[in-house]
Amino acid sequence: MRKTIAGLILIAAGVGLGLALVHPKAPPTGSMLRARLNADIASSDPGMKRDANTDAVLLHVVEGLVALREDGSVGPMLASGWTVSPDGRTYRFALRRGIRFHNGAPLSSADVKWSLDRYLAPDSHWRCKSDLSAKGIAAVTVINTPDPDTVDIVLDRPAPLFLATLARLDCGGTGITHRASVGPDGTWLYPIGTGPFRWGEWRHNQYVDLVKYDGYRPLPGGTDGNAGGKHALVERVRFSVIPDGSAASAALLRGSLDVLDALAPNELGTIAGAPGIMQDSAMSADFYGILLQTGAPVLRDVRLRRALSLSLDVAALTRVVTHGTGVPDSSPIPAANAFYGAAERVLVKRDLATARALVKASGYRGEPIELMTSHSPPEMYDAAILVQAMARDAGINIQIVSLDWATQFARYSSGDYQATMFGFSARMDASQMFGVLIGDRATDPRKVWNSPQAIDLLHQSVVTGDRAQRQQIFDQLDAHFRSEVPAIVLYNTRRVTALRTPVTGYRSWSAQTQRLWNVGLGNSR
Amino acid sequence: MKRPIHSLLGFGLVGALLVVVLLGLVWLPYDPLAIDLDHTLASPSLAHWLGTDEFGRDVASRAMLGARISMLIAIQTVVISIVLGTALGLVVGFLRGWTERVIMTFSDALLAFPGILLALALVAVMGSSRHSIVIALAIAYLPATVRVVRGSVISIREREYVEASRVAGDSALYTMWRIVLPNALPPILVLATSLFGWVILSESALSFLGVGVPPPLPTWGNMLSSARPYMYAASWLSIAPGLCIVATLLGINMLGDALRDRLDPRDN
Amino acid sequence: MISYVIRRLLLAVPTLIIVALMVFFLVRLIPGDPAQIMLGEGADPSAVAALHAELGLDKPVYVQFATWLRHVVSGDLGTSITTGEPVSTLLITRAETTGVVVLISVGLATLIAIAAGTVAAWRRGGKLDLAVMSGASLILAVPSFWLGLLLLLVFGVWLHWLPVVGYIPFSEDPWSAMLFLILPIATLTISESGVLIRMMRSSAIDVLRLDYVTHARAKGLAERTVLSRHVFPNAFAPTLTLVGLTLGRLFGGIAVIETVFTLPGLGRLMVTGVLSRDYPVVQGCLLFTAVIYVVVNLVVDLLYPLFDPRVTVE
Amino acid sequence: MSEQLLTIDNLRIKAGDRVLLEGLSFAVAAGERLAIVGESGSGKTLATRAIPGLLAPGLERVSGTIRFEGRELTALGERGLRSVRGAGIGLVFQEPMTSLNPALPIGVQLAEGLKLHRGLDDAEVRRRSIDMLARVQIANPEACLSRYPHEFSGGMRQRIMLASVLLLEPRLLIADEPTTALDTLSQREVLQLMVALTREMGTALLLITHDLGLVAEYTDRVIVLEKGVMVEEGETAEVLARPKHPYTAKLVGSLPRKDGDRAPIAPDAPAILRIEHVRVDYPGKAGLFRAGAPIRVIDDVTLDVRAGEIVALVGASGSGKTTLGRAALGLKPLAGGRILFDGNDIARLDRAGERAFRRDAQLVFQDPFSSLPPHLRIGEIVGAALRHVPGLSAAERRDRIRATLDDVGLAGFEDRRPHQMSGGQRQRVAIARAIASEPRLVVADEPVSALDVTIQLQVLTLLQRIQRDRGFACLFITHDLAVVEQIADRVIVLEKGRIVEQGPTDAVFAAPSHDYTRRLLAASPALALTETLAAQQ
Repeated sequence: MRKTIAGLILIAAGVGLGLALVHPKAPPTGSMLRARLNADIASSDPGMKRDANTDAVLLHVVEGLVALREDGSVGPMLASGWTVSPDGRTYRFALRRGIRFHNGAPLSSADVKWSLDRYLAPDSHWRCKSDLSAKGIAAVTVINTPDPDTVDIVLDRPAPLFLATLARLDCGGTGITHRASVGPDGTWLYPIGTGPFRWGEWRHNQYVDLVKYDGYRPLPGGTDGNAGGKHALVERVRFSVIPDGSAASAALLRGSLDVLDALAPNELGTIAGAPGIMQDSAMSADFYGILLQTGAPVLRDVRLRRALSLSLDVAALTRVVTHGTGVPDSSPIPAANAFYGAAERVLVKRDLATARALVKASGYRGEPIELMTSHSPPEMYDAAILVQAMARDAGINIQIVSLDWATQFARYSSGDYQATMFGFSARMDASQMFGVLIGDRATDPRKVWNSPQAIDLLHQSVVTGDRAQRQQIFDQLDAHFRSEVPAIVLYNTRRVTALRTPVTGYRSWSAQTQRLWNVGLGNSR
Repeated sequence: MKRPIHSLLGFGLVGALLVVVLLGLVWLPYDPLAIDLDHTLASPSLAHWLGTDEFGRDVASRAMLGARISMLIAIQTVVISIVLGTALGLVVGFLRGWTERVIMTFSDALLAFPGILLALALVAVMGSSRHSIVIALAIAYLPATVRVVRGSVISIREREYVEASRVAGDSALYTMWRIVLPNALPPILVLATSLFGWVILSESALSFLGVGVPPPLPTWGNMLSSARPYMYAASWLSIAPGLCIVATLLGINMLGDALRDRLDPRDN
Repeated sequence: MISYVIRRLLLAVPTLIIVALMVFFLVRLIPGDPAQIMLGEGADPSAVAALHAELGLDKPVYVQFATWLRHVVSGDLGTSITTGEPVSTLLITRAETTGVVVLISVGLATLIAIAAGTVAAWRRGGKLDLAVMSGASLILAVPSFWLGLLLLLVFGVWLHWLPVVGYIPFSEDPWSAMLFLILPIATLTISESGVLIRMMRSSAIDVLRLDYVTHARAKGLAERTVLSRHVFPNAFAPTLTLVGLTLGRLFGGIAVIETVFTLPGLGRLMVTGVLSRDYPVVQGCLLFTAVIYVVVNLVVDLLYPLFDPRVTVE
Repeated sequence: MSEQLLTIDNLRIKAGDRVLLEGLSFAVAAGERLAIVGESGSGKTLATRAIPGLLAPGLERVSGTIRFEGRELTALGERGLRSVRGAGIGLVFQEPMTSLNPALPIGVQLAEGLKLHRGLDDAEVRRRSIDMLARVQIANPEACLSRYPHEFSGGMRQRIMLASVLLLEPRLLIADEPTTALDTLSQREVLQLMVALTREMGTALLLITHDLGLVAEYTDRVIVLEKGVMVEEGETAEVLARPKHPYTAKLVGSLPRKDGDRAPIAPDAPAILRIEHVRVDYPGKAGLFRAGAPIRVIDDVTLDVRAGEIVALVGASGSGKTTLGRAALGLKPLAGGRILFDGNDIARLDRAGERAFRRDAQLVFQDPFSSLPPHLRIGEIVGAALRHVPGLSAAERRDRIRATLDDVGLAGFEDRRPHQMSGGQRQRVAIARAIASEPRLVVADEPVSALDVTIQLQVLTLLQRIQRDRGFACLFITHDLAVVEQIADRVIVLEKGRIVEQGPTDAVFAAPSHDYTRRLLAASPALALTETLAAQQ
């Protein structure tokens, strides 16, 4: 019996060791650029099951008819150009010639229609399906393919934001994929697109590898948003999943990473000045701030909301929590946005005297105000601590409710809070930035600002194509926002990317996404 | 064996800790919650012995206040866990039978639950606050306490003086309370000291995973976890609370050893 | 013996069912909605509802439980809500990482504990004993993740000896994998050896008092033979139990270490599962670790007679 | 007598500042059998450990020389000592349960010494091992080699131990209380084997014991130790018959003696305790879905204990006598039969009846160290049963406690705690606790077997006096027939859970009818010695 057990253990150990020795090592070939993701991608299906990481990775593989330019405008991608019918409802796209999918199949209008139909199908989870529906900016009524190089898309009403929507990152750039991306039973396999890199290997929670697509036909010019000329300068790109910020910085310092995008501000100290490390950065078109429930007890009083706003030294707060990278901002329109004008530029200054007076006038007696926050991102946590300390000076008693992100998000989504720290990622259009705040709370509890005037102004901004007119609308909205204080905007972030010195050609972008085309490794390892 | 050096060191460390906690009740170098955005991440100096943190708060003051809060959490958790665990362990170990089977099945199930994950989930359910951390950790450590108490009760139950109590006509409750419990106490006391250390470690691990005591109150655990990003740039931030934890645990464990040596009948 | 194994496994069924029940309801008690989290900040409410229906989250909880249990019994642990991978695949790949780290660490820690503990007991009260016990006490006082960070700082960042991040599956290339695993294994080995050393020392002290040790010496045996043949096997049995408990605990519990070293292990899978409310993953993980816990304890009990023939498994 | 094999001169051993052994000197000739006698704490074990240099850490030999076969052992290094250990001097310990390594098969443990000292090959080692096991009368010695110690009983293990030591053919065998932990029957067998084998091999025997019976029967010469000092030395027969030192006299006088003047119990005295067809089972090993087959420990026992009577319940270990005693007090569930106390079935008592029963029936335990709760004061311990006496005021209770303690010779001990007292004092406390509530029945479970001989006599005498004064009935459980002869009116012999013989003590001792009783009587060295001494006087 004893012998048997001992024997079994020995055998098991032997088999284990044997198995361990059998597998040979497969060395990677060619030059590899190593970048970091702070979480694994959600899927390989563009715009379907997604998050920012997913968008960033997949936009190396797939391309849409149009794409966002560096400045937030829309430029051609798979379409060489387009025309809009006089009624503003029909868009005609001319496809570029000679483009082939990664599997060698030529791109035709039928592929475009197949992809769009798939996005708009009833059972699709496409992120932008609701935008392109009757409830959204306009519904797609029909897609025609008069010839292999032409696509007509007909809408139910004119929509100035139609192209911008197609180009949106969170829509997956409305990337066009070959039908072989889907298996015979309709399940998604992997993306066969037209981008400068083709799909390599996805090791869940470890890495996503993309491989240079030799048959890529670049547009003329250099890096320009998701548009412009794209060249794969390395054989392979590896996005490693490294959730922990400190671990990622350590990896960069150690030389196990080449590109560390979205460096957490509190990691800057670690990276700054380290030998062999450079930085590149761009303002993000996002904003971070405090959402206030205008219907909640205590905060119902606009005087208290104003007092809170006036108690904050936004500039100092921004400097500390973003470690000098962020830009203090008081308007929902981010500094990187084209509509960030003179009115939006004005910062709310700390004014403790007025704040105290307002507090007194509101009859507030130190009732605790719960401020929800989480560690996602870490700066929000720090900002909450500073808001608490600064508001204390004005006699406002804030209690921090620290939650995990999922709980905070659930409570945000159901409007179950008094005040919450919150950030909105980059949306390239100013209407979208206001749109995250404005709406009817009764039907969408996520919205904090249900002023009819604001709702009306927001609607006008969407149906108007004229730039000057829109600027005027946004200035009005901004003024209204500052007097009502349904939220307090604190800052826009700067997206800092740390790079190892061999890396060339990297450009940060306000759209908050890393782009590894046109990026090379100076001296090949 | 007596290790006089160890127990002396234990008393010294725990004594020093108590002095710090008591001193912190009446005096702290700075307001540990006051931010000073002009002096963030200052390295240790005469003005700030242990430097300042990312909001310019005085690390020494925070470590002193943190000592109090960490202690409080540890004491509350240990008391709850030991009291509940002792009650359950006593009943289960003394009565045996189906009560034991039911309670031990639950206890085993809890034991099979990774402790830190259980605490994480419980804190997520209850919301992050000092009380939920205490409750979550107390529950996470309950099965271990029940096991230890039960084991000790079962061995005591077989002693002849317990039978003598029955012969004298005592009720089961009386025997449990007056005869078994006092003799089961030594291992429970030793467990309590170990538990104290584990709780401090677990609290810091929970903070590390992002569900510690909410700000602005400092604990050594959340100081350590918020210092993590500055590990390379401002190492004093992680070293101060880290050393506090190490020194406290060292002291407590050595006291526990001294206690164990004293209570160990073999050495008397 | 086989009937014993079967009996033990059957006896574990109630425990496992309780674990399953607890975890199932516990994760659903946590506020937060997996569908919402997945679809992100600006998602359309109708899309959230559709996803709910697709995931079966719109049904009453007891129906969900029954469905899940039925699938589990037929060997299907479901698919992850966030990644869409089968939970069983996730578990196997992640368990490999954790398993390698935990098994090697605990193995090393046990070897260290046997040597250091026996020698300390043998030289009880001497300088060597004092040194060993001081070391063990210090180890017990250091938070493991802090130790990990310090090691990372020293060996990864300052000395550049070892990679700081990254991972190669053990089954793919064990030698390269080891390079990434050295630091986590070192951290875990050190922090787990403290308790084991103390345990080994105290049971070796107990054994050294016993007559058969004196008897062995009275036969004229050398001290080395006395320690290795007469003290070690008997002193090791209680330590073995502790090793079993440690293994069971660590399989689900090295989330913190995995976070420090960014290892794709079970612990991190569970923590991210809880944080993203990925119900099937959390349920699968906990059931898995509970099964491991039961099995490890069973294996320890089966091994026990090797060291203490008085114990029989029947 | 030939040249001296071992000569010890002026051996002193200290533990810290405490002197444990003071100037011990003696010699052992080759082939001689010498006994060292003393009570616990006399230093007799220390002396034997000091000879092969195996003192426990913390103990120190301050002075003295130990010569063995002409070599000075204290001058040998560790290496030199190792060559003497085992090969020259063999050691057998008291506790067979811990003296063999439980993790190694018997064969390995036997072979170790042979390989080390004799350098024999495996086949020869095996042959000799089997041969030696056969000589110590182990059945199937070949199979024994691959078995583990736990598979053997205490007596068997002690034989294996003996085999393992004698295998090396040492010139001196030191046996430290080798049979104290064994029951009467195996005690005799092991000792006889030991004497026979040493005589055959010409090995000298140093027997350490507290049992004068063994000394008388098996040794030539005796040394008496009292608290680390040798008080007497001489030929065994001479020392026992005419002790010179008062301590030796006290030891000899402590042997149980028949008490002639016990008043006979009236034949019509009422039965206070009646055990009828009682059966007690222990649960067997459980299967998967069924409880295991129970093991019967008491099988259909019927007996009476009459008021004022002392009934001895005798049997070897494992005979079930302790279980029966517990069952009589309602402490073990019965598998059959019933127990009547005062004519009432104790399983069917109401609350008040239960309380009265607990007051009227008490128990004295064997081990005074584990039977007193260590955290309570003596007063509280003695007063435990009094808490349940109705209508007793606190003052009355204190008085009763004081009076009871007076009665057992512990006046003024109320506030002490058990650990501050000696074993004999503790056993007096245990007796006080049992009699405080003025019970009508006391079950005494081996009440003196854990005590030193001189204390045994005191406690036994005390118990006897109190019983006579208070007149309670007593069920006296023991394995020691000398004690039975001293105090019991009636004796009941139990073997494997069944009564094999019962009757008046004199009658049973004079003419045992059952074979088991006869073997018990024959194996009792103390009884033999008592009779020898009585005959000499």
